[in-house]
Amino acid sequence: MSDSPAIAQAAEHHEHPPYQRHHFETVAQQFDAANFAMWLFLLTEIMFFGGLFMAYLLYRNWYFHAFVAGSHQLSLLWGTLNTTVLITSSFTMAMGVWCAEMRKKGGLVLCLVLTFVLGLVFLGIKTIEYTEKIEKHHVPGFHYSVKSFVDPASDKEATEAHDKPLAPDMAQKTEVYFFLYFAMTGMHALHMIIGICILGYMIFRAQAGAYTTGHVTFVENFGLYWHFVDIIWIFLFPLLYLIARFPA
Amino acid sequence: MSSTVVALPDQSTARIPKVNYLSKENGLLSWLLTGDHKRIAILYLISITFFFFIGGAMAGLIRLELLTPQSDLMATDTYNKVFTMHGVIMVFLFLVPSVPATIGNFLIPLMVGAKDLALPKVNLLSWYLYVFAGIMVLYTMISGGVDTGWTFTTPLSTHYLNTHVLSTGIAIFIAGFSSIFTGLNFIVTIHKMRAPGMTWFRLPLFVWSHYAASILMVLGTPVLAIAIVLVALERVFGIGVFDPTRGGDPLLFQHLFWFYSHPAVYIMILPGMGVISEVVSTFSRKRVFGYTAVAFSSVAIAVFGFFVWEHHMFIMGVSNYSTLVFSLLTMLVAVPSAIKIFNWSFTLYRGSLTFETPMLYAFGFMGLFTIGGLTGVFLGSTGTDIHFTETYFIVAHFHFVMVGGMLMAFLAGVHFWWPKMTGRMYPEKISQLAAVVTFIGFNFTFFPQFILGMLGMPRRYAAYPPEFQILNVFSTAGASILGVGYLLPILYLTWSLKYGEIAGNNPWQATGLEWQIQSPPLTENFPEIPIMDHEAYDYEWLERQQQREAQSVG
Amino acid sequence: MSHISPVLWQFFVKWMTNFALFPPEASTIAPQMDALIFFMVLVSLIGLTIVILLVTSFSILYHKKRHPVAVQIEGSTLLEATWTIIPLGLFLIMFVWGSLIYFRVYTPPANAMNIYVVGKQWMWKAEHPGGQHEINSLHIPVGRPIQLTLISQDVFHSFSIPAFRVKREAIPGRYTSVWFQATTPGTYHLFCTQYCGTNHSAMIGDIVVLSLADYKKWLAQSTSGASLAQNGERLFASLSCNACHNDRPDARGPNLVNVYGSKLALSSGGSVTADDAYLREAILNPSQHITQGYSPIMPTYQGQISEDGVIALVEYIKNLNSNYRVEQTLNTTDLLPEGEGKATGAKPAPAAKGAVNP
Amino acid sequence: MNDHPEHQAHHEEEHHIVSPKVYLAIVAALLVGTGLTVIAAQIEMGVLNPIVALGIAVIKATLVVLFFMHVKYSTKLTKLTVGAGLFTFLALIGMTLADYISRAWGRW
Repeated sequence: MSDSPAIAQAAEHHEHPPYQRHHFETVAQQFDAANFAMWLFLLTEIMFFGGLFMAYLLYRNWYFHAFVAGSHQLSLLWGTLNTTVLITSSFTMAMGVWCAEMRKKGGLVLCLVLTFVLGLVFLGIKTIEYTEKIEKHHVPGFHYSVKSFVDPASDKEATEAHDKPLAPDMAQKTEVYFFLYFAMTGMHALHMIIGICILGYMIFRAQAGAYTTGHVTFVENFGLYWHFVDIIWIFLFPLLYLIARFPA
Repeated sequence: MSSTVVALPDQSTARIPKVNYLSKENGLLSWLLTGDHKRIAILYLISITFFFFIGGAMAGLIRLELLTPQSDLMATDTYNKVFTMHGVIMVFLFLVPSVPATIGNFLIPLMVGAKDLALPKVNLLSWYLYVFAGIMVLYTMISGGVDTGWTFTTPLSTHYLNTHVLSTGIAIFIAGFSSIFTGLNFIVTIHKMRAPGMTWFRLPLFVWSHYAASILMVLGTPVLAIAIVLVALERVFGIGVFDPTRGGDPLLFQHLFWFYSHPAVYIMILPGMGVISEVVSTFSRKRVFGYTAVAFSSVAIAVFGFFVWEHHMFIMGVSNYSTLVFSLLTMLVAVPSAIKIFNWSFTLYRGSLTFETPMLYAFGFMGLFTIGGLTGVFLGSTGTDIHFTETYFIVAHFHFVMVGGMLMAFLAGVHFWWPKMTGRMYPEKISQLAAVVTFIGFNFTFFPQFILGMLGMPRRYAAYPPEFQILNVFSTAGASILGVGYLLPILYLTWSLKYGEIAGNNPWQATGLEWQIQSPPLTENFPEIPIMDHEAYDYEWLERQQQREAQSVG
Repeated sequence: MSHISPVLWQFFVKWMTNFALFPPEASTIAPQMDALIFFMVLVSLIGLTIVILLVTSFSILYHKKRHPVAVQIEGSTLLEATWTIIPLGLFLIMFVWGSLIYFRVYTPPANAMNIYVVGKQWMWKAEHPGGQHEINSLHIPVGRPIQLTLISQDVFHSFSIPAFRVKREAIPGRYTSVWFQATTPGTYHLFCTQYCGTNHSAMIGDIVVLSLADYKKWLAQSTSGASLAQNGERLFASLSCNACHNDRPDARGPNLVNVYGSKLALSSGGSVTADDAYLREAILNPSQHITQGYSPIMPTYQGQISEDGVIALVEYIKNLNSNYRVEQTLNTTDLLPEGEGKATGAKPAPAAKGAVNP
Repeated sequence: MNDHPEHQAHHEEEHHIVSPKVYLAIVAALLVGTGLTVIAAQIEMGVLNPIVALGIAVIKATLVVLFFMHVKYSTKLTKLTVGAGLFTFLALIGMTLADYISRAWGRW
């Protein structure tokens, strides 16, 4: 390499920025590898949710009326609001990545905080929705009640007053709908919670200036994760909330 | 002319290099917190061997119970637990990680000319996940076991058993993520970490087959994970996503489960095929016949492997018409395996063969895998599947593929790369004996099971009609021979750690990049990143290289 | 022989007398299946022999002692094509041949005699149309096509008769079917081949193939007094099915006379043939199978009738070709207190409480 | 030794930075899409309802993938990865449905 070890060492230091891991030849290689790894992980996630989507597709076709009735129990307002919140948080996250690339520390921190807050708002709204379901005994496995479906008149808060009562056997199938609702949104919320925890950590690191020195891999990869969670919701929203929202 | 290819350094002067990945740091912590793919491979090797012998002990118990027609050694529910633990341990804790996580982990960076896997921390994490899964399985075993069978058929697993389904489910879920992370790491490494000049078609076939297996791991395993999560939810909360009385469809579970678990058998066998390619080429002194065909057949298996899962469900009441599609695709996926077998056979053609232990295991693989593969066709063709499925025929079939194929390949690989991993040779004579004993024991154990299957003996039976006894006695007798065959390597390999001959850099005079560096390698693998200027398996290049070295020393 | 231990000798004799290498062929499909199996074995043996021959001959010819320097060969497209196309062709033959057999096994002929089989942990219960019940055995006549309609009451089971080369899973929640025609009288093994819990290996039984005369004798001896359809009729009345399903002009449910096998137009659009599976579904999940012109008022009987009960009802409806008996039983329900069978309006009739077994 | 700046330059060049304007346009499109899908759900269109809903969702997801996740500016490998995910997902759905759809065949 060099004539004297001292020079070689100095050169070594000059050559590699502190964030470059020893087994990578270049920073670009390291970035590419991390980025590609993240994409592969998202591939895994697609297939993970894929199983749930498969179950949804099957049972929606089998028990369409139950799915309609179940869907009408969800609040269109909260759902739309949550979609908006999540899309906006995706935007702030994208802006955060941009700030990191532009090495704007203040902007990055702001964007991350905004994303963090929007994520919490999303979970807050989800909590409100879940609470309502618990109160109405619409949680499968926990004293599930089909009362709102066989006798819609008893359900004062029902969002769609025009629903016809379901036949008792079909009403039981709403449990399948609500199971899928809780499984899918729950799995999604779990991803949100993990994301928010990482965001909290990132906000501290960003304040210390960790991501605004040219090493954007972590922010960029987290962005990919956050957008992926957003995409899942983009599909969950019409599939779960928007089944036949018109008068029958 | 000597009848061996082995070229060892002069034993009186040879020393294991002072600085290597094993000696770099000492202490337990330096192992438990290592990021070095070679050390993680060793950690995996130890833990996998441990679980192999637990699973093997279970197999021994099964064979002992089946010695007599009655369930006299154990009660039926104990027997059910034993075969379930055998299946779970062998599939998820041995076969899936066996070659990839040990030999693959050790070799992929060396073969592509990288200093480490792309994500060393993730690699370590995947080992910890594996260990955690292993502990969960041990916990299950100690606290009373589980008797679902490794397939977790619903609604049996969800509503009708009160054994430890949940802890096993968690174990499989975690082990799945361990496998996902290993596969992910391999794909990234193979794509992004190749040395200069290492084009795709200069990669050893070992790397190709690991690449194909990794694709299956990354894309298939999450579907198993979600299926397990749904089973757990159904079991805990009683919701009915797979329960027909509540509107669920139990076949949906089968679809989701086999969507992973069929590709899983390719996850298990593909890395083994990679080992065989390396071994056959090295001991024939010849480039693998039809390199591109072998490489692409791995990828073809990976791609087609995703489209055949329903052949596990042909008699379960799936639509008759869909079986046509799946059966046809099953036939297609059999072809790449045939291509591989013939290419390996023709690699021998006009070679210069020697028969060291890895080569014997490789021959064992070729024979047994051929039988295993061909009997797979019996099960892939819908008509004969009706008669053979769920009988001992299928047990024999997948043991021929998994044990006869994969385990033989694993042992071939362990022997082949043992000098690279440890710097010392294993004792040749006794290991050849072990290979032969394994082969004989294996055939004795599993060949009678084909006949049992033809006679209709169902799998997972603790008791059976008396006319099946004689074949079962054969099988059990064979299993005891097989057991010896598996115990021998662990004894002499441990012995060789201290007393084995010093191997030198390249005892087999093989061409792979891993053989051009010291054994055991440095922590950073290559002092300088190599530049690949020749094709894979270029023995003429190796010869020139050796001549050049001899001259420069002279 | 005196120096062989008598115990060992005893075992030896026992094994040899019980030794089998090939299962009996006792159904019409068995020889057809075996022909394919022999073809496959032949192909496999040839394939294996080729591989073994190649490996051993190359091992001898090109041993390092004999052939010290390897000749580097890249490969051969011609050879690759050969061992791609020939196996592919053979596998495709097996695919087509196998599929033909598969469809034959799972497509019962129209004239088949139907026997219902219920699998439960851990026994097989066969229900003959004449009302004969059997546990863990099945008596059938020789030379007649027999269709089995299988269902499980709990977990997956699999009804396997190796001597007939047929096997079908009994799954919960849905009828599956398989058929066969026995050719040789005798007793054959019946196994449950799908792992179903603790006593899986005890879920075995005998298939007894009888000559026609013996079968008739057996039928007469084993009758339980009422045929399956008669049991169904009793159930039909006690569940007040006839309150709605009758031929009166104001009937709230469709008339079920001769409904079996007919093509029904559904209120959800589309049409369906009323077969066993449909009838079962319509009893347990009625709202998804409403006949056109009727409102979804029928209560579900999920969890209230056992699988045996459903089978009896299905068999009853199957054999229902006149309204006379319905009217007869209806007259008795008319005597029930007001509201029991005559509820009006959209309110569903209250379901019968508790499971009713025939 | 001085290959680092070179790589850095190469890296910058390859790593396209999307301008905030594009992000704004995308987020606007996404919000409009959300509005549209809510409205569309309230109009009775028969079989078209789920198709429209999924169509809008697919468009929205594509926008996120292409721009927020930078796939439009990424290497072929990334595009291939996304494609592989989609392909396997469709294999799971499609091949499973092959069973469910054809179950009733031959029974009418």
